[in-house]
Amino acid sequence: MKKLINSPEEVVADSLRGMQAAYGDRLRITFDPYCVIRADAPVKGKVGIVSGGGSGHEPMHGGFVGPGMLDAACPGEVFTSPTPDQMLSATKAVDGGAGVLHIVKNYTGDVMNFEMAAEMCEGTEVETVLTNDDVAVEDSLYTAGRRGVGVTVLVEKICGAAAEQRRSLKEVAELGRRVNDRGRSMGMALSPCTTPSSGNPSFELADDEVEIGIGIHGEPGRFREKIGPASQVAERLMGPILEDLPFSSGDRVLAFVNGMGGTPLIELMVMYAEVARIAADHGLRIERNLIGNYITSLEMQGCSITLLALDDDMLACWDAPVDTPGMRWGA
Amino acid sequence: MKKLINSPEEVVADSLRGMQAAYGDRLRITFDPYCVIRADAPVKGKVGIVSGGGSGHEPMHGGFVGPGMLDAACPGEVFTSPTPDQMLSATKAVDGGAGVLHIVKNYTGDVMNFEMAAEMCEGTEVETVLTNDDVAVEDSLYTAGRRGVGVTVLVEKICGAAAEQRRSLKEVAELGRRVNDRGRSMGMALSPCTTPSSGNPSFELADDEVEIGIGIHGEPGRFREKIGPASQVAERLMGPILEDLPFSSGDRVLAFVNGMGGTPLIELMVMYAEVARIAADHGLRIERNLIGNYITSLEMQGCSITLLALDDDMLACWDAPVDTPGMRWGA
Amino acid sequence: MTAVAVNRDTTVDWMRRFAQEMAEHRQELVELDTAIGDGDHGTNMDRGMRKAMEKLAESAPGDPGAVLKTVAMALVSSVGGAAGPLYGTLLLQMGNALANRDEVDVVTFAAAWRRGLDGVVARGKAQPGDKTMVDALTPAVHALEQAHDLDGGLVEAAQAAEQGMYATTPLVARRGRASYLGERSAGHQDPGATSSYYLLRSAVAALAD
Amino acid sequence: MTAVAVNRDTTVDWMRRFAQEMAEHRQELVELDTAIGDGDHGTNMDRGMRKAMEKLAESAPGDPGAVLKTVAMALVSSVGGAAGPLYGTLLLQMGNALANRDEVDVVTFAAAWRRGLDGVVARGKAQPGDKTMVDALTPAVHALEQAHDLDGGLVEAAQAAEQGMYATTPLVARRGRASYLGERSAGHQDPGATSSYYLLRSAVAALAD
Ligand SMILES: Nc1ncnc2c1ncn2[C@@H]1O[C@H](COP(=O)(O)OP(=O)(O)O)[C@@H](O)[C@H]1O
Ligand SMILES: Nc1ncnc2c1ncn2[C@@H]1O[C@H](COP(=O)(O)OP(=O)(O)O)[C@@H](O)[C@H]1O
Ligand SMILES: [Mg+2]
Ligand SMILES: [Mg+2]
Ligand SMILES: [Mg+2]
Ligand SMILES: [Mg+2]
Repeated sequence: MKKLINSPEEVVADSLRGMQAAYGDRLRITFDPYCVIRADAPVKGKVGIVSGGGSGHEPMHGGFVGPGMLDAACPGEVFTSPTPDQMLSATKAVDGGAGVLHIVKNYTGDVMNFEMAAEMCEGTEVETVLTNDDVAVEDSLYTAGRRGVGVTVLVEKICGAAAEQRRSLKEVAELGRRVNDRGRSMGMALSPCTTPSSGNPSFELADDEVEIGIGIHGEPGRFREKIGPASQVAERLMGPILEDLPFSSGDRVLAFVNGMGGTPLIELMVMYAEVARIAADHGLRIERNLIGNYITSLEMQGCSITLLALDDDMLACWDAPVDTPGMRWGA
Repeated sequence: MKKLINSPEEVVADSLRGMQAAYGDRLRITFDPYCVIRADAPVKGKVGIVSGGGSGHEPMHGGFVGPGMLDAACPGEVFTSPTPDQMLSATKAVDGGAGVLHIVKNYTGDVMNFEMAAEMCEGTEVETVLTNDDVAVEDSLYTAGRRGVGVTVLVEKICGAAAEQRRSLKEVAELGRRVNDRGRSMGMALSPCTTPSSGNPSFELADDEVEIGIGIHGEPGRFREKIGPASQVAERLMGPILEDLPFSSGDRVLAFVNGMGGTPLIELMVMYAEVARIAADHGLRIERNLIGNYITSLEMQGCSITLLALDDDMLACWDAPVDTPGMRWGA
Repeated sequence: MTAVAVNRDTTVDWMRRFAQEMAEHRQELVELDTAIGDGDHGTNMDRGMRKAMEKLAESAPGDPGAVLKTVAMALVSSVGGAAGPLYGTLLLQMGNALANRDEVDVVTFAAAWRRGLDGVVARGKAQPGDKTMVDALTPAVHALEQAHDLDGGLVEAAQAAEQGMYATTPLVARRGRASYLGERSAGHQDPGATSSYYLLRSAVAALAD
Repeated sequence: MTAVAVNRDTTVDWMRRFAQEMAEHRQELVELDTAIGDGDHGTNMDRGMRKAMEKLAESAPGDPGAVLKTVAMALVSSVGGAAGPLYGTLLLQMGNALANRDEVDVVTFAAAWRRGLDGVVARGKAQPGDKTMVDALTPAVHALEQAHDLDGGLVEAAQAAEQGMYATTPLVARRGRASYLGERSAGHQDPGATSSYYLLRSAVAALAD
């Protein structure tokens, strides 16, 4: 394992020190417990938006804290969901009197820790949006359900904009749930990743194999196959996504091609060309796009695709200004 | 070799197709020859800014085309400098009557191709800024001289802003040269990269080795050593940078921690914490920072550090709005 | 039988031994979790129990219930993941059941375990057979409830937990991260069931004789 | 001696053979360039000569000078890197020297080579001994200048280029990308010198007999 870290134990704290040094004018970083908070929080009368999850998915979530997106993020250890005391502390720090929205990715650990936190948040109205957009996972009573992946970034951006408009907690939460309902994702990997603490790759892949349907913690996917051209990879991911919602001809969509952390941008651009082609074949109108590393798995090579069926409200919220280290426009 | 591409021959064309699909409203992409051009070029009365170089360093340069930065970029094949006809075509496309600045990284191929292009650009006044900020290379009559690396991104941003203010070609070029003179960089790699056409890693590193002083095409560095903590890596890079200019106590600097393409952001944040510490030890005031993948080497893991000794003019130009796929603020 | 019983000091000793087990078996738990999860269970539990031992040293709680609650809160605020809330709930509910009690007998201790297990099930919604820590804890609590004395009961409970742990191997996971694997989760022992067995084993070492 | 000489058809044949050499030795040149450069020399030259053959087919130039200029322009606009401008300049200047000439004799041909080499040196500023294509071209042009007939001259030029190519191995690079390696560039044969040898070898096959 070769990594630019000081020690596996210190990687989260050190990276937060880096964020403090880099963005200390805009973000307040606390270390006990770990929280990344908008410097001007709480914003009076605004719904506070708190997200969180294991580290190793940067820029998500800490990189999305700032005007127009999150009020606070709670980073856990690498690939380990954060703890209730973090969420409690973040929730209290961003409570501007209009309630606080928790954005939670559907993983057992995240769900339980956020649940405990919500139970502890007396005096603050809390609503939760659970993201579960990963079509690679069978959604049934006999599993932990679908994982929350790429759509989480879109929910954070869109709810962030709605909260800036001073919409009510209920409205922001409903919008977030609608985004989750209308978004679908699927990912794939060319290579595994290695958490600093384990020191070993999360799985093994042959030199010519890819894993289709992978999760963002190196969870295995639907199947493995010999690597084909980008056009084939795009079809493997777009097929299940398009079937699942289903998306239909004429739909306006946001297309999000996400890198898993170790994929060069030139490859993401090649993938986007294929996604645009397949979307056009299905009669979809790509109104907006997002291409880059936004929800990653350490140094994993691969990508995920997210499609969101947009409505006017989502579109306007997407376009609204955002000013965070990881996503910035109009500001 | 596992890559998200259709074929080694088509990777540059396919990625440009992706850019066209994604940013076709803002960028004009030509395929014969390859150019990425601001949709509203030429901007009348504004100095046109053209950069270019081999592909594989994304988002540089195509991702930096747009208001406030480049007017056009010429992407070569992967790690191969572009050809004079591309630069000629780009230069003509962005000539708004105030002349055109060529930003050229100091590599034999880039220099010669841009030279030939400049010789062919009859009717357009052309100035050239050569970047050569890589302190890892001995600068002597008996080498090709220092390589242009991280400072190139800063020159492009700062000259882009100066050109938007309608400064003259000479002024923009002088500012660009001053940025290059006052900027220094050094990079390192944890792992090599593989060009699509060769299919083999650019070099081999043992499981516990890093290469210090690497170039952005996998050119070998100053030395190899066993990997140490991030604090040590940062010292290896900051030492030669700080000595070279030299930077002195009280200087205001821009600190740029760049990922080589395959490095997770969490590691760049850890590196930034170390850079900030070392800078503070030297009495430098970090006024601005840039952290992320901006000048990459395909999927190489590693990072580079660039320090720029800022003056007021550079600072103002840095802060000016920029609206490109790869760098965006104030717009 | 002997002088060992569930009191303040033996409960602290139990937690100390559990912390030691988590440190020693950290890598084993990481490997089990790498096979069907995300490879952090050993690191999580080790980090949590270290923190718990610090907190115990700082706050010196006065009875078994307080000891367990202190550990529970430390786990909740330092483990994260699925194991943090689950072990936190287990020990918190046991601690609540033992609040202000000392020199606890087997009936009371078994009832505390039952309350803890109920908490785990309420929090995680896993049933026996879902391939989770519940598969080690359920038979262990049952054995303790059947026991007439603490020593024998703990030994039987630990044996039941061990069997429950081994029995997770052929199962297909239906809760937690391992459920993403579907059929491919069969053939691997559950990490959480394994750490739960160590919790019982530590109890034997500290509380039985 | 024979009927073969430097005319339109033999010049086209020369370029065709060079294109073939570049295709065949593509991987070898890539490997040489991987050792001391960036691994693209084979791909670059192969891509360029394919493009040149297309252009030759399209435009059917009428004399050796025009053939070489067509190839030069194709190389300049498709090779990139260091080799594009250098081979482009070499062939462009040779083409200029041979403009509107046909059935070229050895003296004229040698002079054309000299002009090409001068162009390469003016463009790239490399001296013999810098470990570049100049190390293969310089002795080759010299041999041609000493020759009394084309056939013998070409054979000797190719031999000289080959020796020049081999002689680059111990050298420390002082130009181009390989110069970044400093002392470590010694022990590797220069890729550009190697492709230059193939250019001479193709000339022998097409123009001598
Ligand atoms: N819903 C659940 N109910 C009971 N136990 C569970 C549940 N989900 C997971 N577990 C237990 O948690 C263990 C994994 O813990 P850990 O690896 O620390 O958390 P995570 O899965 O979040 O990484 C599993 O082996 C399993 O025994
Ligand atoms: N300044 C120079 N003068 C002459 N030849 C040079 C010079 N620089 C490089 N070369 C030649 O170019 C060859 C490399 O070509 P190529 O790999 O295609 O370009 P690049 O180095 O840009 O990748 C070297 O092997 C060397 O022979
Ligand atoms: Mg985990
Ligand atoms: Mg090259
Ligand atoms: Mg786990
Ligand atoms: Mg090369």
